[in-house]
Amino acid sequence: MIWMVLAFPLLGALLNGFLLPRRSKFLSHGVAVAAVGSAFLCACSVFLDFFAARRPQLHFGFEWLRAGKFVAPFELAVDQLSGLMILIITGIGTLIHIYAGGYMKEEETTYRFFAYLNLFIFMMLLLVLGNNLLVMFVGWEGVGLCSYLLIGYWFQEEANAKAGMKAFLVNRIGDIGFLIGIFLTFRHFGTVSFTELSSWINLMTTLPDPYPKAIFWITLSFFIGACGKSAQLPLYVWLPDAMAGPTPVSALIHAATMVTAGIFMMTRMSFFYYAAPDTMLIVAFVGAFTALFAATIALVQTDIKKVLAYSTVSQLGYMVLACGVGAFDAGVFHLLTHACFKALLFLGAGSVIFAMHHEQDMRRMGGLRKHLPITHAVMLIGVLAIIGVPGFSGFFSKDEILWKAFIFPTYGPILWGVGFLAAGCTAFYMVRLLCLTFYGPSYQDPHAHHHHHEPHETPWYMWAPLVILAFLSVAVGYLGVPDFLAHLVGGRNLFASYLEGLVYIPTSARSAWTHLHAEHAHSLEWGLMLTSVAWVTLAAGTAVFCYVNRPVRGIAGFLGAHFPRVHQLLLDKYRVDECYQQKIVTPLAEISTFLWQLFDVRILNGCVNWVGYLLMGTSGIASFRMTGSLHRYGFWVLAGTVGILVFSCF
Amino acid sequence: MSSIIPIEHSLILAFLLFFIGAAGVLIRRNLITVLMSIELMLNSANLLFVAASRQVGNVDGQVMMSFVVVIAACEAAIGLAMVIAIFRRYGNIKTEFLRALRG
Amino acid sequence: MEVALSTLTPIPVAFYGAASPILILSVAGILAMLLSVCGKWNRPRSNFLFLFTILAATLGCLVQNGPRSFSFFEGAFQWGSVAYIGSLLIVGLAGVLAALFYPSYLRTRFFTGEVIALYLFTLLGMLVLLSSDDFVTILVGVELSAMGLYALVGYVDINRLSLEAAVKYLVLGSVATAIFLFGVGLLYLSTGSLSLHAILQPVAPAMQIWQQTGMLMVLLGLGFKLALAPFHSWAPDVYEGAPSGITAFMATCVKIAILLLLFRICRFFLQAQPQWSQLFLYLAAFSIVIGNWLALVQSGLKRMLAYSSIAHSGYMAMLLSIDPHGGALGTLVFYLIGYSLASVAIFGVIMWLEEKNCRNLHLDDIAGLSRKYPLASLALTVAILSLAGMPPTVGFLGKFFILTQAVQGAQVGLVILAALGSTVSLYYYLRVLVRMYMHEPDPISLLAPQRSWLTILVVGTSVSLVVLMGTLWTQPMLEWVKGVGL
Amino acid sequence: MLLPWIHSHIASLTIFTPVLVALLVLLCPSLAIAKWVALLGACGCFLESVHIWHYFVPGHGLQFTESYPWMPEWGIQYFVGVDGISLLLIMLSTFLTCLLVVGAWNFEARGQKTFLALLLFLESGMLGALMAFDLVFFYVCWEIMLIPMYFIIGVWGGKNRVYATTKFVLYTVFGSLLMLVAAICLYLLHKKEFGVYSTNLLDLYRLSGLPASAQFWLFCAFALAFAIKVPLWPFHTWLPHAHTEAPTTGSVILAGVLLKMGTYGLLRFAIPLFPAVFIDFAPLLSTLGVIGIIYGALVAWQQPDAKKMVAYSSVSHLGFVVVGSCAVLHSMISPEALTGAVYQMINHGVSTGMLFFLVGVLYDRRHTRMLEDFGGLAQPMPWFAVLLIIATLGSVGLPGTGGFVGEFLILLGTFQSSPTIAILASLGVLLGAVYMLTLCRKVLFGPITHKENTSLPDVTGREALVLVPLALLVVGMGVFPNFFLDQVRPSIDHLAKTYSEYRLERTELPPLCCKRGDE
Repeated sequence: MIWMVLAFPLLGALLNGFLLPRRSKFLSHGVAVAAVGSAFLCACSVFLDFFAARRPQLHFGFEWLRAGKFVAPFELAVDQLSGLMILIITGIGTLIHIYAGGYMKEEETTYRFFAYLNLFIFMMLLLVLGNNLLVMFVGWEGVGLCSYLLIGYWFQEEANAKAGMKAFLVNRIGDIGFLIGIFLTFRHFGTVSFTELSSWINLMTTLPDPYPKAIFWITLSFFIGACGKSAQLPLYVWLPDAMAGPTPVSALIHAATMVTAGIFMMTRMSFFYYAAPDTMLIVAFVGAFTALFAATIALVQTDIKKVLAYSTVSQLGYMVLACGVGAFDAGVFHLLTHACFKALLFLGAGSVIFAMHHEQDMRRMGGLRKHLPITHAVMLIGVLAIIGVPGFSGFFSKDEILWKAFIFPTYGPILWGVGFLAAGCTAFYMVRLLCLTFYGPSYQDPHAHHHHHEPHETPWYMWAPLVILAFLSVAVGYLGVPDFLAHLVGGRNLFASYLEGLVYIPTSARSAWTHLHAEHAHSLEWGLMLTSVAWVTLAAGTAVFCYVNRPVRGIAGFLGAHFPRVHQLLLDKYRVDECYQQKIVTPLAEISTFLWQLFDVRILNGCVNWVGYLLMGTSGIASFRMTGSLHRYGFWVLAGTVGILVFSCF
Repeated sequence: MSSIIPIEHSLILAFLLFFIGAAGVLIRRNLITVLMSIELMLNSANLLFVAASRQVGNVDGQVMMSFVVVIAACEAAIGLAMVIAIFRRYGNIKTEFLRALRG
Repeated sequence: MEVALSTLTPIPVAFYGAASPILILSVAGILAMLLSVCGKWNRPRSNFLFLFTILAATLGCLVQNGPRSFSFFEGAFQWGSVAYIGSLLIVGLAGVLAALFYPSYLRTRFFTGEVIALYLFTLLGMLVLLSSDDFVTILVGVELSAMGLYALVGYVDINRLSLEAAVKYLVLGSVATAIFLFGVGLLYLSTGSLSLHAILQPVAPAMQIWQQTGMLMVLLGLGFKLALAPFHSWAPDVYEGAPSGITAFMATCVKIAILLLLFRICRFFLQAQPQWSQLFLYLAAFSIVIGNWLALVQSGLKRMLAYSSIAHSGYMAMLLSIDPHGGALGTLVFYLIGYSLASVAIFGVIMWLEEKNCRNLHLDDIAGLSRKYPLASLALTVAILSLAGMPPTVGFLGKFFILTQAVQGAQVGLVILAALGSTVSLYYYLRVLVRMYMHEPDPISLLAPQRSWLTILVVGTSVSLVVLMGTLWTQPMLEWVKGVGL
Repeated sequence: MLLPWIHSHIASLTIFTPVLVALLVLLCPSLAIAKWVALLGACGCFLESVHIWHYFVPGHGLQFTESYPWMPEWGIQYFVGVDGISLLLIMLSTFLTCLLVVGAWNFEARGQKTFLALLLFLESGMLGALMAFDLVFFYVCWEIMLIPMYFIIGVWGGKNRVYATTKFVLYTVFGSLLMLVAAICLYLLHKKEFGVYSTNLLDLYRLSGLPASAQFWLFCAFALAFAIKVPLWPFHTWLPHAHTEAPTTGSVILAGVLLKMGTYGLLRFAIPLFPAVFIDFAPLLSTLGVIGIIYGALVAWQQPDAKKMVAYSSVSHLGFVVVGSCAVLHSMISPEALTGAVYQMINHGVSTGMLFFLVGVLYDRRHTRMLEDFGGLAQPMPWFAVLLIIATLGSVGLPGTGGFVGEFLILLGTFQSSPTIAILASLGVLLGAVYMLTLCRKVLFGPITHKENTSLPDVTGREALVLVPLALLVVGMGVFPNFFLDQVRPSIDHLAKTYSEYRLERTELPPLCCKRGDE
């Protein structure tokens, strides 16, 4: 059954890519949806089997690669984590596939789109199911490839192609970290299989030093990989540009699934990370600051997808923060909720863009509520979910993370504070987005070629997925109600208990993580919760006050007037891209040109040729000295004789 | 029995003749003279043979000498034939004109 | 009186058998001269008929003699394996070359009876110098061949350069002869004998210096004939000026004769004065450098080949510098055979191309040759590659054996020099291929030569031999050389 | 019976089939027939190599050996055999040649017959060099390879072809003549130690008493020859010219097999013959390899000429192979790295060969290779785009393509011995992606800048016949590496573990009846 989960998307990809006739859009769409849908069904049954057994299940395929002492079987593992992930991937994947059919209606080459999309699903499944680092890495780079292809789907624009390339390369940097992690792991443990590694870690209690340097380096290099994939500082730069791809792609790959691979991977290897507190601290801080950093940029962006992109980066920051403070379950829970509401938001934005005929600038929108009632409703739910309004899923997951951060023994409050600020920003920019898009008067550009016909609601097969996602982004939250709330109704945090078997702290590292299970006064927890709720409300209120029924200029002018520098800086996204370009890419290009044109052609090649020229030149001169004079020849003969005589007699 | 000329003398003379001949070959620009100088070199060898045969006390050297004389004669014959041909071709017998082959 | 008569010993009958090749050649030479005087016999075809029959007869006698060793007149006539194989090769090659002359003969008034006579006398000289341990006979042989060559080079001024070449050759050659003779004289003075064996006898300490000087002068005089640097200066001019056929003759037969003679002499000399192996070490190194280096810029085909032949003399002289008692002689003969075959092929093609237009071939003349005459250029290619020592030709194996011998003789430095030298040489060999295959033929190219079956036969055979000896027939070849007793 | 005879002479048959077919091709009256003869010959040769692959028994040392005396009293013989190190390369050579004959099918130029004949002649040379276990015979084949390549580049090449081909030959011969001298020394040292002449490699492996200084110089000579062939930085300067000027077929075969001869020679000769010196040189070699990796990648990045870009990428890729074969970890080569190196040779042959062929496809259509003349080709030539992307991915070593397996194993093994080298080399992985994706982007994506590009015909059936198998191979080698590695692993491990006193036993002919898996 598990193999079917993998087989269907691959089959769909091959059919769409190579075998099927390419003209019929309906056919390609249908095949793609069918592939993912059936994969979803299989995934459900796999999950149910696992849930019934409650034991991780290993499925050995074949021995993929063996060289020397290195063995990498093609082996799949279904456990709490991968079981959940395949549900998310195939489930949300199905919805987005359905939606995409409508969104890509005008496209000529939908078969290409759906082939890529199915391939992505396959790779993602491989990533989450693989039971050793190598299989995971195959998926890891595979999804990178698909994202490259999909970002560059509209390859006729140079910019899209460049964006795709940027995504691939930045990810490759992370992948090198991942690779080095694998090498280190193999060097120190002689294996790359998760099951064996975890057992190794348990043995490590016997080691004198509970946190050997090796594990620090291993975890660090894997974290670099995570930074690449999950768009953390300093490697986040590719994600905003990745919005060049079609919106369903942004929803599926750059919000719901692929970008969370980093968190997934760290959770998979939580046993390692627990054993390396130093790395954990780095992880926590990177996560926290990414959250804030991206959120601040999102405050002023005007492109609706850009706002969502930065919000994704920020939310990923939360998840990484969660991993950093050792609350992997909270991280994964936020991953789950975020997958629902961010997919929802992106698809909603997609509908807006679709309705506005690919207009993405929010300043040209406004007052769409009456044109797009359903979209408006679901977007509203999504926004409430993400800003963490009590009762919505985001509330539970995000507060759990903030709480775990707060009780983190080292710098806990600081981490919490950063996350807290980020939460405020999130509330502000999401509400801003909502207001600018749906409320107030319409600011459509009258000169746009399509001003004469009104934006209209999307067809049913585009809004139906939205509704489902909206429902999920409310409901999912109740899986992970924090214990202290659950106790009120005599329940407990279902999600945490579900993950228990997976996220466990190796005995050697117990001492460092006692706080996770320590008892705290509920008052403190209540206090924090209420504070954040109040803070979110405040931020949201400000946003409403600023943007509802106000000309956009108002707030922009306000910021620009008082803090022009800051405003500009935020608009320029802190000029990170420019900095990279100018500090890294350009110098490299110059070096390369120098090496080629001067060093290679002139010096290396020159030396080789120079030998030849020397021989030829001197030979020419010498042969010119052969003047053809009888006497000169005679002189040489006699001189030679005499010389040799003298030379050999004395 | 009168005392014979010591070998060193004839040896030195032979060397002198040899180098005079060599110098002639190198310096003189007239083919005939060049040929004559070559004769001189060969004859220096002849002198050496004769003197040596006297010294070592057998006649092989003199036999050799007679052979060399013949050979020198042949050479002179061929050489002169060529000189004539050269004269027909170039109108004179100066070696400067023999510079077509070079390089 | 009767004392004198009694001392006259009758010539043993066996001598006539042993010396039959020489006798045949000499008689034939004289006959040819006489015939050429009376014009009605002096017809091209009859001349060639005569030549071929004579050569065939000589070969027959040679084979019949075989490598057995005779010695008459205290070694004045010394027949042995070296003499045998040398004469065999020389006469054989002479026949082959004559076959190459034949077509060009029909047009030019070349190869009149006198030329036949000169040709035969030159051969005679070579045979004589190969089959003697006595300086008198050696001198006669050397000079006989030299005289013949002087005349042959200049006899028919085929491209208005032959005469100059002949004069240069004559003058310089005579100088070398003088050196050689003077050396012999000194040897005779010191040892009191003109036989090679005398070298091995101890001499009076006062005479040591003369003996050594004599040996050196003899070696240098012969080194000149081999065109070893620094005595090479005549070679390019003469090779270029002489009619191609004669050039080929010099490049193959003369080289073989002189090398083998040097080898015989070295056997004695180096035994007496081992330290002089150094001499050839330097001469070889110098020739390899000079030959390959100067050939780089040559644009005349024959001139380039002349320089390359200087380099090849250098390679072969490497063998003289190491102990000549080992397998070196076999190696030398093997190399010589390969080299001669390649040269025959190259000069065959060159003569064929030159036939209609009497000028020396320039590299540009063969531009785009492969379009017009693919087979000819194929033959040229194989032969050139063999000279360059590229497998799968015999040239490579020859080089391999020589280098092996040299390494065995602990001359690694020289070997590396030779390796570098042959890398350089590849450049000018490749220039020929570049012209033939990679350049467009120029409109004013050669007049089309007419097909001649004889040339095709000869060139084809030698080329295929070059390849076969490099691959399948190596062993038989080596065994034959061994069987001859080298 | 015929089959047993074939079975017992399969090695020689494989070597000599192409050259005989080449003669046949030359004798063919018409071009049409000649093409088919050439194709049949190439395919026949491929089938023979498949026979070898099928009956090859992993871990049985040297198999399918044949030896005939060539020059007995000099100890020189014709001695061929197949072992795990060469097996994959043999398959690659025969396979590529088949494809190339198809690729050169409509090669409209003078003397196509000669071209095909030379191609087959070249194949014989390569196979001979790969199967030779006699030093002299190896050298003969090694030099023979040059001659056809010389003509292929020089006669059918670009406008600067004479310079390129002369440089190629002279540079290579310079190295190989020094190698010849070294080989002769080795040969005489064997005579000195055992009293008999022998150039049989198996005997030479047994040499123990080599003086250190001698080993040093001999290794230098051998290594230089191979380094020039690889080409290892800084001896690579002949490569860009040769590749750029050569016709497509020439570039493919050059990148596909000829360059591998260098690394193959390193594994077959330089390392096992002079282990002691190799240990001292390994750091130097791998450093040069790493420099080559990064240098090649950087230089390739800015190339305006697609073919030059691919050419420099070869410098980078073969750097990996060298690094992999020099990953010495206390007195043994890391078997992972060595496996990777051997595997990477094949990958590079396939993916780079494919890239060269694709560039050739472009060149046939537009008669230019400059990147700025292209752009947006994915629109008119979708299938071409697919193939180019597959080749690119194979060359950047994306998981699921052979390139990944090779590079991963090399880096993995190297990391165990020297992390610094491995990390620097993995930079090469990144840079590789940089230039290859740049190539893709500039050729395939973006707006169509030249209007003659709008109507370019897509890959034709004949081209597809060449490219699709290569594409399948690129993917297949990434998905089922063990299928290839199982055959060769024992030999590689044997070399890796025991290279310091390497022995290779010639085993009896594998029984004809037994299929793989029976033993």
